[in-house]
Amino acid sequence: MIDFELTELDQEILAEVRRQALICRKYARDLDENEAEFVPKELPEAKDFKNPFSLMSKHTEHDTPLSIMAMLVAAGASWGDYSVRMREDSGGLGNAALRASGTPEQIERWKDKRLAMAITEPSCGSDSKAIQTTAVLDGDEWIINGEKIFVTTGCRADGVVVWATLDKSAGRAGIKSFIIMKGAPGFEVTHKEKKLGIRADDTAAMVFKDCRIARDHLLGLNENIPKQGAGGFRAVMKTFNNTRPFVAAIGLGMAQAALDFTRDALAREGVEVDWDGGKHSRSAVQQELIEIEAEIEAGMLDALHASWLSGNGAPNNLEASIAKAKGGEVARTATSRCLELLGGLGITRDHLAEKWFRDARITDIYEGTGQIQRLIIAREILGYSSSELS
Amino acid sequence: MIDFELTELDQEILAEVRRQALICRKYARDLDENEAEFVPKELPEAKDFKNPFSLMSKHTEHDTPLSIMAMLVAAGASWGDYSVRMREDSGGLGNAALRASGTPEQIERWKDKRLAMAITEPSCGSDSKAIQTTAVLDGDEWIINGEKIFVTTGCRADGVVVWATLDKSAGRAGIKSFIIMKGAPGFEVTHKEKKLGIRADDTAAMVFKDCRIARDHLLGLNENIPKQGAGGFRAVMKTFNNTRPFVAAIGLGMAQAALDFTRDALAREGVEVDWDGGKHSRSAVQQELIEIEAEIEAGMLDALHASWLSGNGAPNNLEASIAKAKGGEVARTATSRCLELLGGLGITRDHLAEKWFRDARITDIYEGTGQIQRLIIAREILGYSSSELS
Amino acid sequence: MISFGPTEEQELIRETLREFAASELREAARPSDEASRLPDELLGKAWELGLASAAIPTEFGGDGTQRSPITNAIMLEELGHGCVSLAAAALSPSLFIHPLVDFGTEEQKREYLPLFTTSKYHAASLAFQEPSFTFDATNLKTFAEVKGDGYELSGRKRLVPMGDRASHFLVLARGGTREGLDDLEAFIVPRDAAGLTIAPELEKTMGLHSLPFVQLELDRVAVSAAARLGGADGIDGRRLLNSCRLGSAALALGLARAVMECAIPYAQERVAFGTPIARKQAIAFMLAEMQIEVNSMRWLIWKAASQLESGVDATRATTLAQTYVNRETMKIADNGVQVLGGHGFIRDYPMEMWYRNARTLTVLDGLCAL
Amino acid sequence: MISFGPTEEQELIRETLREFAASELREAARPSDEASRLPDELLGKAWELGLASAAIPTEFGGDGTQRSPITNAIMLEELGHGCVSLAAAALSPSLFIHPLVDFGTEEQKREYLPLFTTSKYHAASLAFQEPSFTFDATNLKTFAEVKGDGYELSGRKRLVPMGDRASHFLVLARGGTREGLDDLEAFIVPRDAAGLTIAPELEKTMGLHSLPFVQLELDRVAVSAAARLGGADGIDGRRLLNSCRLGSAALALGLARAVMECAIPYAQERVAFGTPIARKQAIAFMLAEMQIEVNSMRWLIWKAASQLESGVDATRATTLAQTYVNRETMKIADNGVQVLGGHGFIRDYPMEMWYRNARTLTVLDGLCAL
Repeated sequence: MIDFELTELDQEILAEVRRQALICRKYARDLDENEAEFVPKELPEAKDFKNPFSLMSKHTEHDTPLSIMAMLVAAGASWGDYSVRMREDSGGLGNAALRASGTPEQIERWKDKRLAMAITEPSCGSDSKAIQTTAVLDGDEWIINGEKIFVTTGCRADGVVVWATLDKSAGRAGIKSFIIMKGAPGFEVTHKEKKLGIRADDTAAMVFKDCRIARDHLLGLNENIPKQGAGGFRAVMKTFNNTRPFVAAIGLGMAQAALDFTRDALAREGVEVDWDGGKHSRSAVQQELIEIEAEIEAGMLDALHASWLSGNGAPNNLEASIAKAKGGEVARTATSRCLELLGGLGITRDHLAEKWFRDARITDIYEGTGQIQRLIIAREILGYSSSELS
Repeated sequence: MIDFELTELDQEILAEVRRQALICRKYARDLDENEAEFVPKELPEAKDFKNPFSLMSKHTEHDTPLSIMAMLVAAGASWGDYSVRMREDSGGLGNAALRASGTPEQIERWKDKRLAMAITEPSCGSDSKAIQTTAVLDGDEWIINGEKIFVTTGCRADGVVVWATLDKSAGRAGIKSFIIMKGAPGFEVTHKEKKLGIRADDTAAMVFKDCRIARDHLLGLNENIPKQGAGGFRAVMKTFNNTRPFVAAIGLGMAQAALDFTRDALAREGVEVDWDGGKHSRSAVQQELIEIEAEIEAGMLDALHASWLSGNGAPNNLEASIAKAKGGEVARTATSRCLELLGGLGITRDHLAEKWFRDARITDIYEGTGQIQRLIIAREILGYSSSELS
Repeated sequence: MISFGPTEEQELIRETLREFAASELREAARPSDEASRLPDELLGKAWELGLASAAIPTEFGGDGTQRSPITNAIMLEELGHGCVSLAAAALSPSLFIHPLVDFGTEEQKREYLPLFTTSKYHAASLAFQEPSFTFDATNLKTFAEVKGDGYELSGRKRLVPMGDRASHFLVLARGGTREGLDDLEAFIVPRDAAGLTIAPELEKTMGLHSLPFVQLELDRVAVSAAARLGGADGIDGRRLLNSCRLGSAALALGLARAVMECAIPYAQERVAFGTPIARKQAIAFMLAEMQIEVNSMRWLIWKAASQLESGVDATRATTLAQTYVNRETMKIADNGVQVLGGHGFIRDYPMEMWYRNARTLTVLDGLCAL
Repeated sequence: MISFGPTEEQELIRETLREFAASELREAARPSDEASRLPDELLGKAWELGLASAAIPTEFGGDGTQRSPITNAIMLEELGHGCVSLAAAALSPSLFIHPLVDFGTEEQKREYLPLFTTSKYHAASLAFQEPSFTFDATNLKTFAEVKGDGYELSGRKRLVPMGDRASHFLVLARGGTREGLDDLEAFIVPRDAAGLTIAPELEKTMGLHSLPFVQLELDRVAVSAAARLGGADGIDGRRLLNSCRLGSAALALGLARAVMECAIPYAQERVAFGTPIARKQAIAFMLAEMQIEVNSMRWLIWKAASQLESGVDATRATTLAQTYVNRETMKIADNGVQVLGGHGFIRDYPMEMWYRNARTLTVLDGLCAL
């Protein structure tokens, strides 16, 4: 049955998320200024923090399913501060890759490690075919050589899932994922990026120079390079289907934070939306508040829809990209429009609004830019391959 | 010296244009409903119509140059009604092509004829390379075979300038322009299009079936196909440099008409822009009026700038496309936004606003869509050829 | 519990209406548009689908299924996908029926609902729009004045759909006793009421050509107290408006989807510069954008409809949905024309009609009720 | 007579400032941003270009050329192209000088203008912004009350540029005797005035890091009648605001052009999926859009500036220009980041700084005067 109401349990979970988010928010400014790591577990208040998902033990079939709740929890956490979310869960994208592509033994072995994901290289963005990092089998070891950039949480992670090619001539089919733990010989984190936003969140550049890892560190253990098709690449890409709506939800949480702040700030000075009125009874500012809210709502519903599909085991490649494309665009425009509404005071660091604007901007860039998402969407609706529409 | 003020003579010319425009406007609804030809010279009031350009005889170097005045006159005429302009001057695009590419004898011979321009074919849009219409020399005659669509004023014109290829394998270099007058054997106007807007303006489909014309009907008389480059094609394209800002100005005249109507209608009900106020003292509708006006102003200035360059003999390929891209977009969005402001009453045929919305939509389509213009702009600023950016 | 899953019954209704829209509405759309004529036989066929009687409880002769705004939203999307103009004509009785079901007194339901349970299309309508460019529901200029035991209605209405044949009008007016939407009242006025002048919209409309509109002039039209919808309780004006606004929005969604589903194959078939234009990013991204917004619009409408269905105040959700749908529908229709280029401008293709219909539909509230 | 042709002198000034912006401002921009520090030596170099004294008549020790808003617009575009933050710092004395030239009494000009004709940068500023999210020039909360022969100023100001070293502030306040902008008055207040508290903006701003802002608290600051700009005639508040708004707009235009000119070569060099991203329509069209809007913005600014120059009321043209420039600058900066992708987000490239500067600049009026 089509339904958009939250049950009591749903609301209880989200209330806990919000409670923690508000506490974390107190530290957000300071951590941003110092570009410092943010470990909520070490906050004085953290001893009272419950894992919101632990409340899911009370979950029944009448409550909103986990796949959707995960989006609402993500948005609720980033509503407080972007970094809260990143520090709370046990890992990053690398853990998702491990779960998606690892053998049962591999999953068991590394499940408690925080794993970053290293894909991008200095000369390639979303173009995985262009990957230059190589893996060569030498006896029972892989020798990895290459350079990776924009590795989210790469500094503090325990290890990294690295995309490398066994055979450049094989294109995507030659690309495999390797788990490389910190301390492996020849693996060095060279640089922590200074960024526009999400500054309390590390982004690493790393180098692998004749880095040696054991043969069983190949995720999935499949060393074959299929003659045709993209090989295991499709499976690897599935990782992103699940993370795309998630990333969108995180961005939308920040957009919602900016809107809530703006609405409250203006309301305190007497400017509020009259929901009864038509366009002729609205001020320019009220109209803008309505439009921003509609955008955020649309983006959030797209993210929920994509996660509802995946929760039902239905394919959602199209819908995941819709969520990411819409969410990315809303995250950047909504926060920007809020700053415009706030005027001069909004761009001071007295308030977090300017931080949310900076933080949210990454949403439309990482894990596939808005342009990449639109390509995916267009290919899906046109039935085109990536060579037919590139 | 940078200046945007109109001199007294400039104003006098534009006042005459507006006087005529207002008269023609009275007939606009009826002609649209009947999809009828519109010949202002036959209006009862036409005996008092002066050719606005005849006032240019008083023109001094202190007055706005003709290249720019032509834009303002075009916008002023279409402010009254789109069709007024088309009927007033002695011809259409074909005349511009004749002037740009004809020999002095050819120009003299056909200068008093109304000439349409036939480029598009059922299976090609702006892609001139794909032209299927052929011209074959047979003794002292050309034999033309092919089909043309979207020929503006093709029904009422005295003749047509037709693009045809001497050699399909030569690409653009093989394309030549021919003048074909009505009555030529094998030349038939097959169809008058029914359209969304500019209904009082004919758009023809035509067929040439073994159509024979004299050898001297090749514009420019150059029968060679250059081995390299696009041959005379560049020169032909220059025709469009001059018409692109002109077409933009026509569209912007309609947009201005819609805005003026909307502003007056709302002002009569007490809604007016307070130019002193900032965003917090504006209503949503006032804000929208300001934004629409800014868009139209920007588009018009782009058109004036492109024509100022051409008046100074400066290259303006980039600026002509900027004018057309911007003007086309403004024409479609500004008229649409005005209808939204007017609400339910705006979409009735009581008023011309809905007609301007329909008429203006062609601006971003004909003579190169907005997409084609952006390709031209991007190639210019990137220094790319059409094969490097297609 | 958040879910995007229609019930099996809703899936079935969607399929049925999708077929009806494709075979009947889409076929009749262009001829009706060109002739500015509404084909009566089509109204009859639509009526047989039971669109009207579905909302009417069995005790008043209807089919008695629960009135469901979500189901209606699904239906309207499909009918709008066929033709918004014909769909609005077929569904305009809902403008009278749904408010009656929602707010009518027992007597009012008994008197009027059975009109719509026969096998023949029966027209009734809502008179909402007024002759003002700054028209706003919070500020109607049609007033109901208490006169003796009844009321006297005065004012002017415009763009009343199906007013050429409606047996009754639900006239929206201000009671003059309260502020804003709280002051909104509705009166049942028969076609032959003294003081009521009905004139066709002489100049017609830019789009929705097959939907006949009329103007009403109410010159001290006297009605009894029983004509006041809801009797002493009156109506919930917000709910009534939300229902109408979401009805138009759902139609618009269908139209937007139709545009997209026409633009996609066109772009795949149309070759320019040696390749289908769909393979150019500029075009492909426009199509992707259409798909993004068609989805987004649908969820916003469903969310507001679900609030309408559960009875909570859906005003905010409706405003969000309507604002968004109006803008995005117009953008999609506009880009649809652009994808088709010259073919988007000529009447051989449906695109220019959808463009006119989109602009017309999105400035009018109240062409059908959810 | 409509013309887009700068004079030879204007061309020359443009060339000079273009070089200065490229060699000095662009170089210093990132280090100043990271350190939130304004390099004094740069202010000195900018001062030597004669930016301040150009507007001051020879009789008061200036260069005496005609004060020309159009020339200023050309200058500010070039300086903004280098760095809007440093440009605003270098030009903030214009916030004091230009109104003085435009509205000052003979005595006021004689007293204050010579401050700016020495060889050393001299700071003075305008106090306009107030601590309210709904701040609007028509509704200032700083008031000037007549007290005896003089005035008493009370209110709070924020984001006063270069306030850390300004010797004088031009304080905008309401006289309380007229409506809206007609009520706007300006007072010359020295830094050491009794009742004036100057505090740095402790929390700083998101962008324009190298531009020091302060807050002012005016607690019944007593000034003489001679401190009222324009004396008995007062000022033309619209002209003053237009001049400030166009100043910011011209800076923003320069910034937008810088973004475009960085994004173009990046897109040509950056290879993805085997081809430079500039060869993809999605990217190429973004770049084309930037060029369209950079041009459009420039003409709107020039047109408003030419009205300011000829002395007619430029309020409408300024509002159009500012509305347009604020929106399009932000869009260009936003798309600039998008073209650079991950590189648009890191501080190794200037793009993220321009993004912050664009958003900061476009919500503030009055960082320099045209």
